[in-house]
Amino acid sequence: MSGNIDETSARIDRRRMLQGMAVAGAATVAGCLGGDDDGDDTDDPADDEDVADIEDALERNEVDFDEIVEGGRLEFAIPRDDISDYDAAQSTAAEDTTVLATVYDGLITQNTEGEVELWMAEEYEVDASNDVGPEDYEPYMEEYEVVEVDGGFPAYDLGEDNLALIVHPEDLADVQEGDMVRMITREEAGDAVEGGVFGTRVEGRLREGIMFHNGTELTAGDLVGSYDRFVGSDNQGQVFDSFLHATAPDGDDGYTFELYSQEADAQAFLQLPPIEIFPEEHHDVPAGELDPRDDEDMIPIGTGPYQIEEVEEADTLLLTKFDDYWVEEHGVDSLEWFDGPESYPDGPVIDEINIRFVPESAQRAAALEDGDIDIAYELQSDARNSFYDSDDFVVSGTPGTGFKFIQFPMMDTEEGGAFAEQEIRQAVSALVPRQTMVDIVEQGWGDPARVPFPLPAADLATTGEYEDLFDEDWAYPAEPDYELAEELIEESSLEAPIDVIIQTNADDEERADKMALLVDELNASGLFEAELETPAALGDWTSGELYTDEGAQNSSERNATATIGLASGFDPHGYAEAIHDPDNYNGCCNFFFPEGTFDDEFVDLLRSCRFGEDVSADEDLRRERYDELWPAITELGANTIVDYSLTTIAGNNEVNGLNAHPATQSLLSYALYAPIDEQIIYLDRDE
Amino acid sequence: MSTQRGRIQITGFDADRVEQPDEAIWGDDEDTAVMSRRQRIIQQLIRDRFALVGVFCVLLMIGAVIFSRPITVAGIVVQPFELVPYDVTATGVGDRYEPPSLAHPMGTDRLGRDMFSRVLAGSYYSVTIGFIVTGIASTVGIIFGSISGYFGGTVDEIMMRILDVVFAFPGLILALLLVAVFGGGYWQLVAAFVLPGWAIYARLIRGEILKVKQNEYVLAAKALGARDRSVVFKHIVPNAIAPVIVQATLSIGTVVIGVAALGFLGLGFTPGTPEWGTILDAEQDTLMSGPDADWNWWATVFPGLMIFIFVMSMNMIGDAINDALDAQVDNINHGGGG
Amino acid sequence: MALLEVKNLTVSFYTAEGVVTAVDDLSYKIERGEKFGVVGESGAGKSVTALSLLQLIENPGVIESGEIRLEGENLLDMEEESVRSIRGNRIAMIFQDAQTALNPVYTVGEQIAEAIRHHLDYSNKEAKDRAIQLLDRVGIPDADTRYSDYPHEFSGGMQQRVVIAMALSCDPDILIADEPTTALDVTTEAKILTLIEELADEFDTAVQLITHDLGVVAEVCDRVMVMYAGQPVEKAPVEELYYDPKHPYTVGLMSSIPRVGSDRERLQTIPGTMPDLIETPSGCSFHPRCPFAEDVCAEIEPPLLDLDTGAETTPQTTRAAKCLEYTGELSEGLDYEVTVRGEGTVPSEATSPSEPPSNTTISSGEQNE
Amino acid sequence: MSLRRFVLRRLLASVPVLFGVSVITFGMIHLTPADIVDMMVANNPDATAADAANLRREFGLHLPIWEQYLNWVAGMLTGDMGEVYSRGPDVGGMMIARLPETIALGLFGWVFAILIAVPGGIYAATRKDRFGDHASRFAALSGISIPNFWLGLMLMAIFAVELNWFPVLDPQEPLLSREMLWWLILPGVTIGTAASANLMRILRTSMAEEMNKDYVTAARAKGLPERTVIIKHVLRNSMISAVTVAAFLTAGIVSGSVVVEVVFGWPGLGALLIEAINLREINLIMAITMFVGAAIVVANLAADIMYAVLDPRIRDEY
Repeated sequence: MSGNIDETSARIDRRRMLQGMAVAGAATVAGCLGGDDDGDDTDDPADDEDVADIEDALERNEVDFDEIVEGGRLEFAIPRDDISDYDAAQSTAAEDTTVLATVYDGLITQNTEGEVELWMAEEYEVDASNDVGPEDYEPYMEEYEVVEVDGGFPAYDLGEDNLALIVHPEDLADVQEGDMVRMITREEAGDAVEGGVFGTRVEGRLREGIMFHNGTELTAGDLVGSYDRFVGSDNQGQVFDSFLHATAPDGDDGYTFELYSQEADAQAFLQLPPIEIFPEEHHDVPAGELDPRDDEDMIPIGTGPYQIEEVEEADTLLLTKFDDYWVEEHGVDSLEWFDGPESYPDGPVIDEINIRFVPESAQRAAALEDGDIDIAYELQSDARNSFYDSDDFVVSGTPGTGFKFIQFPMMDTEEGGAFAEQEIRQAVSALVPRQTMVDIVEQGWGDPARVPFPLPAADLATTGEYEDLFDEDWAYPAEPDYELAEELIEESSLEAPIDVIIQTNADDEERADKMALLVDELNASGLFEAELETPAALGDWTSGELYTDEGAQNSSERNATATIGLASGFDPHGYAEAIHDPDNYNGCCNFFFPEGTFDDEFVDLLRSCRFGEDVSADEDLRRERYDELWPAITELGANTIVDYSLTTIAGNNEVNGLNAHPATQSLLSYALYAPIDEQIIYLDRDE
Repeated sequence: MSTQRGRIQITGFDADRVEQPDEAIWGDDEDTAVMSRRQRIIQQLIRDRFALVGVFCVLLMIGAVIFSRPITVAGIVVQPFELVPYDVTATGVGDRYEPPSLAHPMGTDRLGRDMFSRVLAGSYYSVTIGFIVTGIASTVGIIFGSISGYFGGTVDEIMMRILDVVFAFPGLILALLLVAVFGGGYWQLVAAFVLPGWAIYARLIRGEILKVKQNEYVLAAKALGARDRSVVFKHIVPNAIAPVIVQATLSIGTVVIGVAALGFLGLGFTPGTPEWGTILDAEQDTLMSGPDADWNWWATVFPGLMIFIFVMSMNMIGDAINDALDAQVDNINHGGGG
Repeated sequence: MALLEVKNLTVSFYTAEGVVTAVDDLSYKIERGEKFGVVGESGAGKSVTALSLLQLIENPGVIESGEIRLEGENLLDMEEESVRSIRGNRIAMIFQDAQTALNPVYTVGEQIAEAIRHHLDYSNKEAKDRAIQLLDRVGIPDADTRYSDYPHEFSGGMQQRVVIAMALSCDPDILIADEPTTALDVTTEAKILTLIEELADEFDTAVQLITHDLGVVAEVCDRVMVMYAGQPVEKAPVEELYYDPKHPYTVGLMSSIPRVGSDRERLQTIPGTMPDLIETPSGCSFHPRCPFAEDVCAEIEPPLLDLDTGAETTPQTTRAAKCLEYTGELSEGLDYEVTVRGEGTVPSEATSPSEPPSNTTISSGEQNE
Repeated sequence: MSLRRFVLRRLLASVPVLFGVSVITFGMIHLTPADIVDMMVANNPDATAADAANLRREFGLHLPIWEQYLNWVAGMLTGDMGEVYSRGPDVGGMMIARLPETIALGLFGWVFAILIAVPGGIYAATRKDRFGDHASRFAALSGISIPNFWLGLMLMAIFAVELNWFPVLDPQEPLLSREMLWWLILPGVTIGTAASANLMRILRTSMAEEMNKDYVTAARAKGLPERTVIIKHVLRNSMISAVTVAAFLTAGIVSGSVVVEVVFGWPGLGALLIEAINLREINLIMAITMFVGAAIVVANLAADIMYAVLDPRIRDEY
């Protein structure tokens, strides 16, 4: 079923996608993508003329602001059969956010290259950082009774809107029902902050006169109160993993706010605000109940340019322009950083957006071709090529933040255990036909991984130029390097050919296709005897096997690698810590690396790139740390990244000025109106 | 006149004087009567031209199952032939989406794999699962139905309620749930189709047994006491088996479509498996590939056509067997009812 | 002019096994008000004959040749439309098994009324009234309530009465009764036969009674035709047939009538079964079952001879038989006797012991002269 | 026995059946290695095991399975089908929203099946063993043998994409509008084909059988026009045997709707079931399965009632 697109990227950390570190950094796009340098293997289907030259798609589509036509109804297709959850606090599906991003505005805005500017916040900056650990909070901790232990995890009776933020590590060992546990809950967090114990503090001030769709004004109280909605929601872990406390120093009716994190975190700036800001009337609505399909009065209300007009289960979602949109009220010139032309409008110009639910990519292609929809994304690669080649359509692409990686089971088991040897891991990595995978499976619409982070994350991930790193000897080869692989195998203690199993999830056809190409390549090298296995659909596989303790053992014994995909954000930590840190709980996404797999030096380096007072305060220091980290990561070869996605969006030629944003969640809201890139689309219908 | 009835008597019409009837004159009706079930089926298959084509197609596909790829049992090669021109998983043996040609009679797929080899090898999954499922399901069903029909009473009542539960799931939905629980794969699919599949046989055989039980068998059983269990299995079941044979032949097709449907829903086999439904699932995007694009029809037409041809063949054969075993149906009424 | 005249009717069925000649060169006539019996075992072609009259022979059956004249008009030359206006209207049929002849899903009243509406152009109300009258006439109590009952709510005899009412609904000229009492028990049978007789007289309707039971014929009919393997083998007024049967088959049939007080231990039957009509036996089709058969019987097919004139029969012939005996080709003759209890033996003409044995070697040439 | 009592008794008899269906479905779903919480947190780097445990508690998934089952049954009996975990509280509302789509599709499939099968069956039965009969037998066999998902794909490729006669998207018009009917045609034909072919075969066989019966000859002997004989007498009786398989065909249409809804992107219960299975939405799976089971029980009951309506002999047994 092709509707099963990329389940991993549908369950990503939305915060990362929506916000990003504001750092100026030149990142050039051209030249690093595309499929021009094909291999010289004559049998290689990559030589086929089908592979698209995507250069044009990466260029921005400009519009003449004087020719903008206002009004009209945009037909926009999302690849799902309905909105999963209209309640932004509860929703975890990427497509929901794509739509809701037009309803809710954020504190900051971000362009396609990861640059950040202030949006609803008039002031917003990191103010202080302290190196603190859980023990530092001890004086403020209260004791709570464990009412139940389920699967080794204690549960407490804390009441509504409350949850445990920091638990004393000593009290967690062998915890039993009835035990008393010391902890900081949301109730004690304020005391700790007052006592000066916190990680990072961010200070900010909201722009005045921003109106919600219900006519109330956005104040600091709305910001502070919005956190309550995430308690007990599916997004609880995401919001409260770093967040400690929020205050409104000038009172709830004021505009200033202060946000505190639990430890010094370079990500705090992005991680601390609530994902969406809800008006006061919604603060008491339990997570998940803000859904007009269940109760027609429960309509999501934000400060964004569009409001929800009409909703019908699995059929209709109509958005209409919000009359009192704050940017229009204030004028785009009121944004300090804006230096665009006067003719650039003060808000989006399209009156209505009709969201169409089209789960099958083939149907989206057909509907786009027929003119039933104006804009679609996540098209199948052949269709994308046809639209790209056609004069009647426009396809825009930009380097994305999704990636696929192969993880090696590094346990040194008696049987198998080949991947315990660094050389073997590196040899497989050297043989990954990254370019061919992109050329054949994605038809050119992707980016073979050359370094362990994608272009959109480059700003914070290196002090140098992104593509200069390709020449480093630690970079990944785009084409299989047989010589290197052979050398590595010779250096190892094993004899070629080595039996290996390449595994990936069963419910992603493209991923399986890429791995089929890898298997063929490994076998062709004569160094490996490889087989492809697709044990189960992603969720079943990860929870049933990969994330279990036996999973790592079994995979090591069978020499079985695992390939899954993830979507991260503009922050490099999503490509480093997220897939390496042994502390990452729940195994995502380092299922083969329990405590002790990596030496302390590596782990310290890894963590020092994000956590700590020093990197929180100094971005250049952070970049330098990452410059040290990447060679260590590829050298270690615990994971090897296969490719990075290219986010694309396709529209018909009645849509003018369409450009893609790296994050699919921002595709619609960015296309409609983004002053940071002077981005706007308008409809120019033929009739 | 009626008063005279019975008063007339005729003598001299002595039947014993008539000699034994001459075979040649009496025609071949007797042959038909004693013809075994198997002979009737074979004769019907030959007479029915549809069925003959069906038999031909099924034999071809069984040939493909056996000879398309070498078969090894416990490490020993029992069948060394390899009829497929290309390795079914080898990528890039042709260009991406090459139309049918002499080198690739069914074209190539998105990874440049040879469709002909894949489709040919794909018959293995559908055909063998179809037969295995039907074999197991009918055996289980016959045993269950026999026990239920034989014991009757409370046992029968309980066993029939179990059947009702199975029948309350449409077969595909139960299979869908089972595959979701146990995962895809060959034997999982067999199980997923056996579990809803046996019920129909159980109901059939039970109905037949009840019918037969109403006849002299009941009396015989009662008279003979406990010895009747063997009667059920030795005499009743074989006599009641005709509808089971027909049902089995027809349901092979149903199973094959079901397996392919799960493959199509992405729940049957792992992607890349050359199973027909799985191929269709992977290639269905080729149906709509945007403006001015050619339809790479071979990627979806051939796998679907194979399912269709196989199921159609089995149904035509089943039809013919039905005709052969069911004497009432479609027999010419000699003498037009005189 | 006879009411119904059938001339040289031949009906064949084209089956996968071959051509079955179910009715072979059949001729007879029925006069107005006459009761005509057709007798024979099952498969003799009696019902096919009946269905031919209504042209209801279905694929693969075909009326090959012949004429069926109703008051001089040949039905076989008519348009389907005109034939349909005769069916159920001028020629009606009573079926063998009332239970199957009645459509189980419609009320009996409706099944009678639909023909009335169709042929006589009555309104629903009129048709219903007439149907109730008919039901009443055929002896169904509470006819007006039972009008709306379904066939399964009637007993077998009552069902047959309904069928009779149905047949009489449009006041037909001829009633074809195809084994009307086989499905019934003896007492009911007698009642139904009486009813048919009565009604035939009352409505002045001719009856063609088809049966395998000579007893039934004896009760009802004026004239009889005996059929064997699609051919008429004997025709006679009913009295003559009984007291003086001319064809061995008739003789066989008569000896198989069960009788009270018979000293025979078991019922005499005709040995063997009706031949396969695809490959009818050579010569006389009855010879394999005939106790009197001689070699010549397998070689020469006897003509149906008018016993009064000695010539080939015409539809008008009243007394005829189809046996080589009457062409003088049998050497030993037919040695059976008909006894009427209490009246002594009536010697069969054909088997008169005084007659010298026939010459076994008579040539066919002489025979034909 | 009155019809009402018969219906009541049959409904009561279906209670243990539905109970069995619920036990089997519930038991099976809980055998899956991953539950909804696993699916939700599997790839979220920020979710902790404590988060997962909390979610399980919130959903009541930490209780012993029999307790979960009893809770579920208790909910069902009070009309509460539980919550859709990944969304909001209401399975019932979601089902009710999707139901009309599936019913519309199923009804269209049925109407199509009847429109094709009845004339086709009559045609074949009246031309028994002639060319028309063989052709229609071939057509019916094809209809049974063609996989519905492939048929759907081909119909869509040819008529919606290549020829552009049909839209590929929901026209977003009311369910009873002309646009919707037009849009219903391809999926409706796809879902109705197998039922149509089956029904046609059954009608052909039973009509052929009925036509050999005496009452047909009797009807002809009455001089009724052939059309009346076939339609009034033969067809009416054949419908009785057709009705006995109607429940079976309904089951076929129900399972067909799963595949067809996926092929055509139809927002009905079938597509929802697939999604629910993928996401391990237990309550949703349970509710849809129970609904399907109940639908089949009702279809059987309806068939029995139809049977009685069509056949007076059965009617009297009630």
